[in-house]
Amino acid sequence: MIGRSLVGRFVRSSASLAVCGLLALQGTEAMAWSLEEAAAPYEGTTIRTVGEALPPLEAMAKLKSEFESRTGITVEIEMYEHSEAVNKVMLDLNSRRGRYDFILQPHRELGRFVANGHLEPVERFMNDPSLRDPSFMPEEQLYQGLWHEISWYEGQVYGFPFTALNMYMWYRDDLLNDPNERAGFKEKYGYELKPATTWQEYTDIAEWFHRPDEGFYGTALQGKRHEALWYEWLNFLYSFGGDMLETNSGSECGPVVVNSPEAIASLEYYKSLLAYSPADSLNYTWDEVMALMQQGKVYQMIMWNDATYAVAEDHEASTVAGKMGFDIVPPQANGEPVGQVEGWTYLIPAGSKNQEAAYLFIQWMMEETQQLNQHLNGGATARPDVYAHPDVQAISYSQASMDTNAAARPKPTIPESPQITDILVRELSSYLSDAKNAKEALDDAAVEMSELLGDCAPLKYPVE
Amino acid sequence: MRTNRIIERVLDHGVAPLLLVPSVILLFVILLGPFLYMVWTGFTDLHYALPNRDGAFVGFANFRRLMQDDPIFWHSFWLTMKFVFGVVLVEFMFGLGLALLLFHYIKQHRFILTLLLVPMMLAPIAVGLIWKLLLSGDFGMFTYYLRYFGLADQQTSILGNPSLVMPAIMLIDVWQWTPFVTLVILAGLLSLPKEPFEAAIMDGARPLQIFRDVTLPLLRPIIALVLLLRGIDAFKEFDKVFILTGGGPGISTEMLSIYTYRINFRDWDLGYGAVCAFMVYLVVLIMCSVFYKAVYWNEGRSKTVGKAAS
Amino acid sequence: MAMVATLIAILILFLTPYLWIVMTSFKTRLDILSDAPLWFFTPTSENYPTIFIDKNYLPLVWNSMIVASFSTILSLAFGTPAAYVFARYDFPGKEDLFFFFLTTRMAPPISIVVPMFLLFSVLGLTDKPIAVILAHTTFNVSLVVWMMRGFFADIPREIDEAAMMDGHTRGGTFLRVLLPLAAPGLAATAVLCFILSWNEFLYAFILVAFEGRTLTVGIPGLVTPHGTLWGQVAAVAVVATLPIIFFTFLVQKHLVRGLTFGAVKG
Amino acid sequence: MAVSYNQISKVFGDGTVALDNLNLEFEKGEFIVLLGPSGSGKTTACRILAGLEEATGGSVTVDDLEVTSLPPRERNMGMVFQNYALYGHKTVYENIAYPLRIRKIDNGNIDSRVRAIAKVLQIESYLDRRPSQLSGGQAQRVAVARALVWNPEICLMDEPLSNLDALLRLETRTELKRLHGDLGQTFVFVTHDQEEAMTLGTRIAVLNGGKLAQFDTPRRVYHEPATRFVAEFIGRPAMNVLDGEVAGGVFRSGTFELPVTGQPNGPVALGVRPEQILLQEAPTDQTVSFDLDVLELVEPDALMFVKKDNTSLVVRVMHDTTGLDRSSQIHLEFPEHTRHFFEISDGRRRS
Repeated sequence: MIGRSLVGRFVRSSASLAVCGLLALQGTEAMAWSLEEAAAPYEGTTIRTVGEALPPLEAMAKLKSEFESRTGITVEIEMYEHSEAVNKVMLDLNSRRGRYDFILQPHRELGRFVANGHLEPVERFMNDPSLRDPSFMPEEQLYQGLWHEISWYEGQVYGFPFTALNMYMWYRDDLLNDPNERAGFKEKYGYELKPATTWQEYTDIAEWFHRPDEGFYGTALQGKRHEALWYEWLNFLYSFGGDMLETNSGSECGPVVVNSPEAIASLEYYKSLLAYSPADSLNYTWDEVMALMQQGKVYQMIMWNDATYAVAEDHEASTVAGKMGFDIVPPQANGEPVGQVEGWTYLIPAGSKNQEAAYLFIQWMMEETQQLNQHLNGGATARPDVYAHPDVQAISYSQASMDTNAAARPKPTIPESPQITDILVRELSSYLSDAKNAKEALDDAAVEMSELLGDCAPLKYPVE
Repeated sequence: MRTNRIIERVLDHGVAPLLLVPSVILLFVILLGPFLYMVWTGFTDLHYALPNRDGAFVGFANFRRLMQDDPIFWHSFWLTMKFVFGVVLVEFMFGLGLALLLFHYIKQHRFILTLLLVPMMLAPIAVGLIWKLLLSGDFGMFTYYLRYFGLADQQTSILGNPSLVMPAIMLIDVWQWTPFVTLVILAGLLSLPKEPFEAAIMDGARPLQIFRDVTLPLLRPIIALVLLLRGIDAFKEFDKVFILTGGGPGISTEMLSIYTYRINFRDWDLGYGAVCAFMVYLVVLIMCSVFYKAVYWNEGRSKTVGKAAS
Repeated sequence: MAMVATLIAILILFLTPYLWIVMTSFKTRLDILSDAPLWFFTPTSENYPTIFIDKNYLPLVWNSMIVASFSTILSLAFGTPAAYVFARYDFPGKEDLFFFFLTTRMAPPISIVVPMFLLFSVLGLTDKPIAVILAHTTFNVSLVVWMMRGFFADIPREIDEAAMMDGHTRGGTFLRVLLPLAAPGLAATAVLCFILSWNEFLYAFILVAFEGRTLTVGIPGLVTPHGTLWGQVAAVAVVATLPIIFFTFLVQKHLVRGLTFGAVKG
Repeated sequence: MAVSYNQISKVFGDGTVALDNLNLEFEKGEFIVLLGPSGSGKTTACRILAGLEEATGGSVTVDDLEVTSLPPRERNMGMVFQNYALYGHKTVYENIAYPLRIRKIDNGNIDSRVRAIAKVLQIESYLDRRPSQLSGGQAQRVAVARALVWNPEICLMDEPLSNLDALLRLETRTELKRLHGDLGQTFVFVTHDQEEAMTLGTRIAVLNGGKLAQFDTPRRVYHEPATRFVAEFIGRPAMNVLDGEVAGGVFRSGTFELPVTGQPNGPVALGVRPEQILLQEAPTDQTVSFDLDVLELVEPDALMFVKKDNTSLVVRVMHDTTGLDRSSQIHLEFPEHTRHFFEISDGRRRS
């Protein structure tokens, strides 16, 4: 379980690194590589992309003018709300009209695209010395686990991470350090108030701070029937030692384990937190819990890195800016940390007529300067060197985010994975609204998942 | 010029039904074409997400799955039926009452009507968001006053409670569409002839009897029409529910449109989605046909098309 | 008096949510998210420029205008001749065809929209406003036919004949004489078509390109993982209703008469 | 011949026969009245001439040109409708000007012609009004003005006076007559009112059941009705027609007996107009005695409804009727030249 995350990948990456290194050394023309020269054949073309309307994409929209002026390639960016962006791409790819030259998509969609031949592997461009910037070395410059999780499928590389999103624990640092709270907490629970390192502590802290009569809550769950619920629960599932499928990589199919005793325990524990969460929790997604945190109404929650800035740093929008603390979610029982990550990735559709120009732009965007700019504007880079930058280190949540990235756990990216998500969201929501108990809900989900996936995914925990 | 003359000749000689041709062609190409494609898709395994599902013919497999192996569809089906009958009934009763009330004041205060129509002018998607804000448990104005007047306790979450959420969605629909029903019924009331009412008064009928024996029967065709239009649109209700609950909690608001949306736009199982959609279409069509024939409002209208007598 | 009071009460009930939205559009984020509803607050006008200038939503208003206007015009252009035929001529299967027009409203848009997208792809029309204009036209044509039939039926036949005696062709009679006479009905029908097209989401979203996004398509973009931008949502909702309210005020005189669908006179 | 219906038939879609083999010819400049009860086909005949209705058989020619299938606008005819059919959204001026505008006459010309016709019809002061602001009579004049303004060869009028009140109807009738005299156009006028027909028409075509019963001058239609139907339809009160039998120079109907000359023995119907019956002070050998049943005074005339057993007659006299009351004995004379004889079988006039 532990070993599968990073080590295996490192070996594969090293191999391709060697190939690329050879290429880089091949001749003088590679040494003399310049963006202007590489882009010369594509001058005057227009490349179009589509993604979710969020700060990183807005940052890209501001950055692109430099690329445009250097290359003569025009970049058009379409920004949509999350599910709109996914739907637009699905329709475009399936009608094979090639409107988009590169796309920005959540990595859970990857399997669908690859399996239906909608994507162009980027290896071809990476191996083309006229396109490949010798200084661009993803094998060294990116978090390898993240890169493989987000942009690889069945050993093929299809792109690079656009944002490396992850979830970690948010808490009110000001209250944590309040002497009265600390004294009271210690008196009641017999240990010092600190960021939770176990789920028992997490519950104790939530209980301690839960004061609904004052409009203040111990935590806030994202309980609406929405992807947010699934993402949030995954943190608990992984930490309790469970998983959805028993596989070694996201592109594999394997036995269904979503109804394991660990999974059931994690779900029951998750629901127990409803007692310390506002009454409206079953109506929340990331949107509402963030608003609550901004208003200073919640002590702690598990939340996304790309939302952190607006709560922790943005004094305009947040009443708790500068008062927040962050840490990785409580680890598994064996002490091994675990991280729930989700990425949006750059991909190049097979139907695009301007793949080379698109690659050049993506490659340019992956440069440290651009990555830093994007990251500081609300992005979530996959480059450790950007994280190491002093400006980034100064941000209060950088350490938690880096820790989580390092503990990234792969999740299914097979073609059926969005459907699996949909099934689980429905069943989790049914459990939260008392329509089923935890075992029933997860058993039902497991059966449906197994039927959906077929022979490769038998039930590991049979349903009687 | 030449073709103009030909068209004129055609029109002059009573083949004017040809004027129907453009609209029929439009409907056939833009709507019927895709509709037939959708029906065809229902017999295939077309799936945009899974590999090797390129639309091979599978016969009635999708239909079988729908009929025998999809409890959620049937849950959605009955939920939608309840929703349609519920909202149409309530909107009709409210709308009729409001129309009767407005009837006496409309002449002087036409602007009242325009104001009343505001909910109907809002985009359904905006309505969904607006009510999400109003019903929010933390900063929702509506919830606040419910609690303030003791109608709900601190723990009540309207959209998070499986037994409250559906009535809430129905109320929102009633809020949005009662004005439309009012408007149409009011229009009907204003165009009624005066004589039958005067005759009924002379016959000694009391107001309630007049309403029952004269107003309602005379309004029958327009009531039928408004029920028909609202019924059809209520069946397609999507935007509001999608924004408000996304079908949850659990599957307590998973209406047919939401379910079909998931099949089509989340799972991209177009073959099965087509069958679901076709089923919905069939049910609406049958219900409307039966209703249409039962009320038979075309009987009255064909009179206007009678021949000019000599 | 009690009646007037009831009426006013109902009106207030119906309008409060809208009023709240108007107020919300002038509130800061913190005011919007306050614990108790704030009826008195220091208004801010920042939501409007933020959404329409900074976020560049102004072109979306224009796109909506284009789509709604053209689809309304087209619906009327296709629908009124058909309505005229239904009002004036008899032919076998007439009432069935009439019902067919209504059935076009019954097809679930969620499943029609994908084949329609493919159709427009084949025709090379996707991403052009014409695609969504045509789509809106198809579902509004039925409404036009159903409403306008009653209107034409209300006009005495002698008017047609007088016009023809005056020297018009049948087409001329329809265009120059009947349409102007049916203007109130036309106005009411147009308002309804406009509202439906203006507010439509699904077709507009699937069929139109990013550059041609309508205002409704822009609304979900304000529900971000960083929080719903309530002030901006409210500003968009307010701006989106203004043209319709204006339009409705213009034709309010005709609206009531216009909506009888000619059904009562029969 | 200027205008001619040749064997025109019209059967509607529902099987109703509106016209059955109609033949009718008349000259330009005439004032032709199509007269008949409802359902007689008179309106259909007019509309077929207008081109608003297409005949199912036969042809229509104008000036030897076949127009049967020409659309209305190519026939050079104007029309006044029973309900006037004015365009509610245009002013009176524009209503009248409309046919000229369609014919693309220049504005100055339009103005002078509209004002000219408005002067003739005395509606100059209403030109700026809307049709809804006009009285019935005014609207009617506007409709006539619209039909005539562009000087069509033939002006068709479909019961144009029937929506006017009685007094106005008389006035307008006179005016139409004058108008026809002044303009000299061909008028074709549809009515069910025999009095209008008699006063207006240069010739009257009486239709019955889709067939032409008689086509002649008012005078001859009145004095020599071609059929019993025409006889009964023309004249008010209607002609008295008694079904009876001639035997030996005596006409008998019930107990009513009247010596007749020149009629063969056999069944026959005898018709006498109420106004042509003479009232005598005392019985003579020329008179028949009746009982007075009802007396109606229509000053200066009097209508007497008289009975003799089962035989009832109406008599119209200008006598002073004072002193008469119910059950008075009345002595009536039926002068020879006022008697009409019709076949019982088909109603045709016996010459």
